[in-house]
Amino acid sequence: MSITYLEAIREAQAKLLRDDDRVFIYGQDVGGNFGGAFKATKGLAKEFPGRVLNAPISEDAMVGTAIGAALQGMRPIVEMQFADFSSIALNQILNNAGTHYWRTNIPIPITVRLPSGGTKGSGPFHSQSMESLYAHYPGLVVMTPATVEDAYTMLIEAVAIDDPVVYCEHKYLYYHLKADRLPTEGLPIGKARIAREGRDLTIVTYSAMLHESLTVAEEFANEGLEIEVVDLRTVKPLDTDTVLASVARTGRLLCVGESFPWGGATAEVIARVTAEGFHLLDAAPARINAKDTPIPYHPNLWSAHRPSAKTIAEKARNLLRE
Amino acid sequence: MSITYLEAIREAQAKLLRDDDRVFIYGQDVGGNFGGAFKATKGLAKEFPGRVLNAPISEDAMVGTAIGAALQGMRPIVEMQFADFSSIALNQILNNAGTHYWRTNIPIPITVRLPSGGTKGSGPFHSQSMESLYAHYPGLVVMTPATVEDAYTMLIEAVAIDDPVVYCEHKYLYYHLKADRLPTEGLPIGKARIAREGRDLTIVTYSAMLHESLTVAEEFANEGLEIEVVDLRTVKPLDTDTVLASVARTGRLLCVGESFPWGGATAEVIARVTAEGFHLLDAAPARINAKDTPIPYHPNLWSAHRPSAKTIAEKARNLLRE
Amino acid sequence: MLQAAQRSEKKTKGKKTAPHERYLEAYRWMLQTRVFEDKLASLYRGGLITGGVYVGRGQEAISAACGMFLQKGDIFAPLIRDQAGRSAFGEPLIDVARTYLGSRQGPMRGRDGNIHRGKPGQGQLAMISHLGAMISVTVGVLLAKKFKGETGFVGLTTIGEGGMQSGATHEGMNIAAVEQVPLVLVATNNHYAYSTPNDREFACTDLVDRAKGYGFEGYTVDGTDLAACLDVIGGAVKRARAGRPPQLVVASVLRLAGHGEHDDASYITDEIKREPFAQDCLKCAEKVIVDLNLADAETLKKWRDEAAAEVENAVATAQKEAAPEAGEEDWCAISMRHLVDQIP
Amino acid sequence: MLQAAQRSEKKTKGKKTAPHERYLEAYRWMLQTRVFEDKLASLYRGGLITGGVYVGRGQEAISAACGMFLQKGDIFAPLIRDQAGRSAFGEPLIDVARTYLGSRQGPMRGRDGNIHRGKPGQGQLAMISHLGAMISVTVGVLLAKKFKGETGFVGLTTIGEGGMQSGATHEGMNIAAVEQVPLVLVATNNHYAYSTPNDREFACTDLVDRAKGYGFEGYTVDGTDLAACLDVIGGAVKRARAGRPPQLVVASVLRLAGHGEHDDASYITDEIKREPFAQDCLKCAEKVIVDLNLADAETLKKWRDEAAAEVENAVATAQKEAAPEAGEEDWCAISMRHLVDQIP
Ligand SMILES: Cc1ncc(C[n+]2csc(CCOP(=O)(O)OP(=O)(O)O)c2C)c(N)n1
Ligand SMILES: Cc1ncc(C[n+]2csc(CCOP(=O)(O)OP(=O)(O)O)c2C)c(N)n1
Ligand SMILES: [Mg+2]
Ligand SMILES: [Mg+2]
Repeated sequence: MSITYLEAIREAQAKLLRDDDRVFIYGQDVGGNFGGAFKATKGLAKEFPGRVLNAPISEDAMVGTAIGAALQGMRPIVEMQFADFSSIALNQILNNAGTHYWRTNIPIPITVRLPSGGTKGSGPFHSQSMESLYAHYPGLVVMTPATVEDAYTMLIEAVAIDDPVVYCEHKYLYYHLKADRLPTEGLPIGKARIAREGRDLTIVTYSAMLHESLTVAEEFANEGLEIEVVDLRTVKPLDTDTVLASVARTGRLLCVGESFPWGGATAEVIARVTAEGFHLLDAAPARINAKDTPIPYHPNLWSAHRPSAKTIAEKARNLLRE
Repeated sequence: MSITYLEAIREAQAKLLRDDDRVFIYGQDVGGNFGGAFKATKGLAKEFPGRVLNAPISEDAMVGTAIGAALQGMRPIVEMQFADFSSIALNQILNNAGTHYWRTNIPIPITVRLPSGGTKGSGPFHSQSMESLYAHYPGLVVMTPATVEDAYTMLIEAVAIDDPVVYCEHKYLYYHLKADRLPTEGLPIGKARIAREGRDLTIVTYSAMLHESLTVAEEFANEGLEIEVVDLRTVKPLDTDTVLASVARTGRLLCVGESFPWGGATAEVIARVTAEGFHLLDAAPARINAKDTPIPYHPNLWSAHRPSAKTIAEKARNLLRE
Repeated sequence: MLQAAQRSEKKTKGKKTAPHERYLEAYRWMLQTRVFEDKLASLYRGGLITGGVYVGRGQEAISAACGMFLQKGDIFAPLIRDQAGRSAFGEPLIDVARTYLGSRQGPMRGRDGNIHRGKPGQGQLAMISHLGAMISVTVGVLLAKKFKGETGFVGLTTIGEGGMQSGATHEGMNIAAVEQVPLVLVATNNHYAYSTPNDREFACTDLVDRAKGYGFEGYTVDGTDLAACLDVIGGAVKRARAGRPPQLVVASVLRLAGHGEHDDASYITDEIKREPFAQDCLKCAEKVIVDLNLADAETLKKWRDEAAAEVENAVATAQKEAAPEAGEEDWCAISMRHLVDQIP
Repeated sequence: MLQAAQRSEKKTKGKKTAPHERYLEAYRWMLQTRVFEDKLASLYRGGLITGGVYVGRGQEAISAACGMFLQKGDIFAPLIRDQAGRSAFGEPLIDVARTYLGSRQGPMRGRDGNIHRGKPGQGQLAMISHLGAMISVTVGVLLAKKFKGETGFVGLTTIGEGGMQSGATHEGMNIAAVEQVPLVLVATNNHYAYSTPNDREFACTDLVDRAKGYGFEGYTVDGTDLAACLDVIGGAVKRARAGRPPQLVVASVLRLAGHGEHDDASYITDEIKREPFAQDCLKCAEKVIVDLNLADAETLKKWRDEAAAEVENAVATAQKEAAPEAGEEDWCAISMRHLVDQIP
């Protein structure tokens, strides 16, 4: 048997609906026989009548509705059709869900699924990685699963968490990533994972960039250079300890993210490592992100806009030379 | 004569309306005899009939309308009543204004004024500093003036810039900051300013935190410790060169910002300085931001939530000890 | 006799008189609110309240009516000018005093202030400032109740004519109708959004004309007339409870105060102050009570004194209470402690 | 005879027949669009187009009519299913082919694709995906023209029944009415938003009922009937141009394709396919032309051949053109070079 990242997301939701009658799914086109723009809810409306509901094109109200339902004890999962459209719901996510516990002592257990990241030909409005907007504000847990196993267990955990979770699933991984089976358990939420051990350089990354980074690590291994790759799994909370421990072993840090370059997860990792582990560093920490322009449509441009094994390798090589 | 930060903003707008008939102001309550929630447009509707227009409570459409008018050759200034409400307009700002030049080769010269930052008793929804959300995305210039002079010249420049500008004006500075006269010229946009020279530590900051930082610098000067204070003025573009040059002089870096701690301007400065000036640093770079919770209403909590001269001094002292 | 509501879209026959007891009860909430808010305003002027004070002067009738028909299990999501409704719904005055005065013991514990308060566990949602945002949240609560098989409940939420123009209001109203939840939306046109008059807010003849476009049932009411408010809002709540489509009630009044107590409202024109909707609903109700002899002068005075005493008591209590202290504060934006991000 | 539009809110007398020349011109835009979009779909199936292909099959009549009445100086802000209107407005086929095929010479230079194109300098705005966002932008352009003292212009923008539910649409419509700009909003109810049928989108009887609540004038039209489309949209454009309030036209059709060409649309029910609004507007127009003998068979064939040739030509040209290359790209999101942030 083989299961994709996308199927894992579907299976997690099936399990959640099966095991917990507080769970329902709300989003555009998730219901009927259709099962969502990416089929992440395929078959679920039929299997769980009345619990997988099509929403109007009203992202603000979709999240508002979920917040209300959560207040009433439900565990809603909101599917954005593309992460990019969550800009319309951002106010409800940041200012309503994100502040509610602080204000009232009552947490809001909603999970907002954001089909994120680039695929070729998707252009400026269907390719965005928005984790850094959500992580910047207080009150949210922001997940960025990079593997089939994490896609599955972390989504289950997301719904179990009493606080609002922004779950960034990567569209490129939907079909490209396969596993043999679904795990029964994952690492605890908030723990980063050493995806590959190494001693010469630490790459800290998450989501689709994990795989580009692992490719680079394999390539370098042929030359006897061992890159340690840390998969953050959640960018908030961010597991500074695991990152620091890795940098302590390697002395070198490269952060890789697919989102825009100003601020965001890679800058945050560097700020933490340099604050707490300055003496551990043998060279200047580096980062690589997408370019500071909207995400281009054409594959030629798109593949140059985001980091790739090639550009990561280049940076890594420079870093190892220092 | 003495002129406040707020008056400078009003005067800049008066000058803009006077000198350039492409300029108009659009925002809630900016018109009539009222002149805006903070009086930043006081008297302008009367002086410039038909050019200072009250908008409905429709932030998305306010910015959309400004974009359209800009396309038609106008130079709109949009006033958000509070920065916090720009969350409703974020989609138009990031995805429409911010991408337009890249997509079509036609820039969108709008200026969105965000009354930003905390004052006591304003609470979670009337105190936010949102520069980091806007700077993260491509396509925008993000200004954060910290002085009366900059408030004035930078707003005039903002409107002259062909690209969309998010102009973050700090509400605490509105009345607290006074200057003798308005300048005729300012530093070029994109240049940071050495607000105070020093040799022992560089504080990089912007907006209201400049003044807390300067207070600390004065205090330390009594002890013979000279802090150099860099006022970024714009967080995007961010003047890495000036910051690096300062760190080259002092060997120590502390970044101070009022917004939330994850990601954002302070992390960005650290990532840049460590990437390009790692060897310049004699100690781990540090940062201080607001706490990672919504901004509290009560003055006791509010003043502990944001950085203050006291907490900045503490951090600075630790850093100087290293 | 008590004047009945005018209904714009549907003409219904029904009782034209609210029961006197209900009228008097509502009046007492109005009175208490007026006394309380006058006190808050005076504390503000005395520098004893930080931030802002936002009162519902002139809107007490409509607001009281909003609270009067809600029962245990119902949901109330009030906004800025809803003190009377909040009280009628069950919010103790001490909660308000504590929130305004920043007492650590208030429902918001000094973390949020003034009108930004609620007890969601008891059905009173805590508004965020962004106007319109609470409508879909109310819909969500009602939807969840439906999921759980509860019946006979309603949710009532309020908005100003200004807030009606926000995208969130539109999306929330539409979803309410799509999901056919028992929602009552009471929109009070007090003719200003802060300083902005109606003609810069919307261009339809009457906001109640929005109802049909969502599949709501729409009614208008003279917000200066308590009996009409009770009649129309009571009717809307009843219909929502009975499973009719979502209800929109548009009330007409004038805001008889500044936007907040910092605002002298000098932009409010003399002309509009002479409009019938500019009457003070509290005085109108008092006149009805006196004219119809529903309560004697002594009783009225007793009520006023009682209200004053309650208000003084609440304020005095809250004023004695400790303010929150930063050092004792639990600086955690999420409830699950092991997931708190430890930012160095 | 050509069937006239049904108007819901206002009954007006007027010419019931569009002039034949106009009808035939519109038909030719429809035809060219159909041929072109069939070609795009087949290129997509052949793997020659990256991303998606979104066609207006079944909506060509309404879309063509949108383009037909606009003049130089007018503004058109089309959405996904508006090829016919774009062409009628003046967009050359080569722009479309270049955008779909990612040619560097296209108006979007490979930076954006498919329907995300425009030439704002020539009055055709470039949509962003977020539905409803272009309405207020169109309002802004019109407002600026008003500021500058221009007269006699209009702006026309389109939306689906799904997009009507977005907050941006609401805010944009309201602002149009407040500012009294000459806007025509054509909302096409093609009975699905992607896979979602009307009953999960809105709950009013007819979306035209929204008009009154904004102070728009509202009309409905049978989108399968080209003459009706020309009549109603022509009328709306005329009224807007003459200074009447903003106009809402709600057209009824069925989307006769997938949401995009990747979508087999198997969720579209057989029942709905039998509805009168499910007819193919192109076939209906052809039948009218044949029945009324507006053009002979030979002419029709000639038109079809001409359309095919134009389409082949545009596609062949674009296919020969160079793709954008990353190395030659100007990676700048802002126009003022000295303000570009140099991120290390
Ligand atoms: C989305 C949003 N924009 C701006 C504001 C700032 N604001 C607070 S109250 C107010 C006026 C509200 O007017 P209305 O809805 O008519 O209510 P009223 O104050 O008249 O009761 C404004 C603009 C806000 N709260 N939310
Ligand atoms: C705000 C927003 N949310 C979601 C989407 C994704 N999306 C693209 S087209 C579409 C369906 C649009 O339906 P409708 O408005 O009826 O237009 P139609 O496709 O039927 O012509 C959706 C949901 C979007 N473009 N914008
Ligand atoms: Mg009002
Ligand atoms: Mg549709």
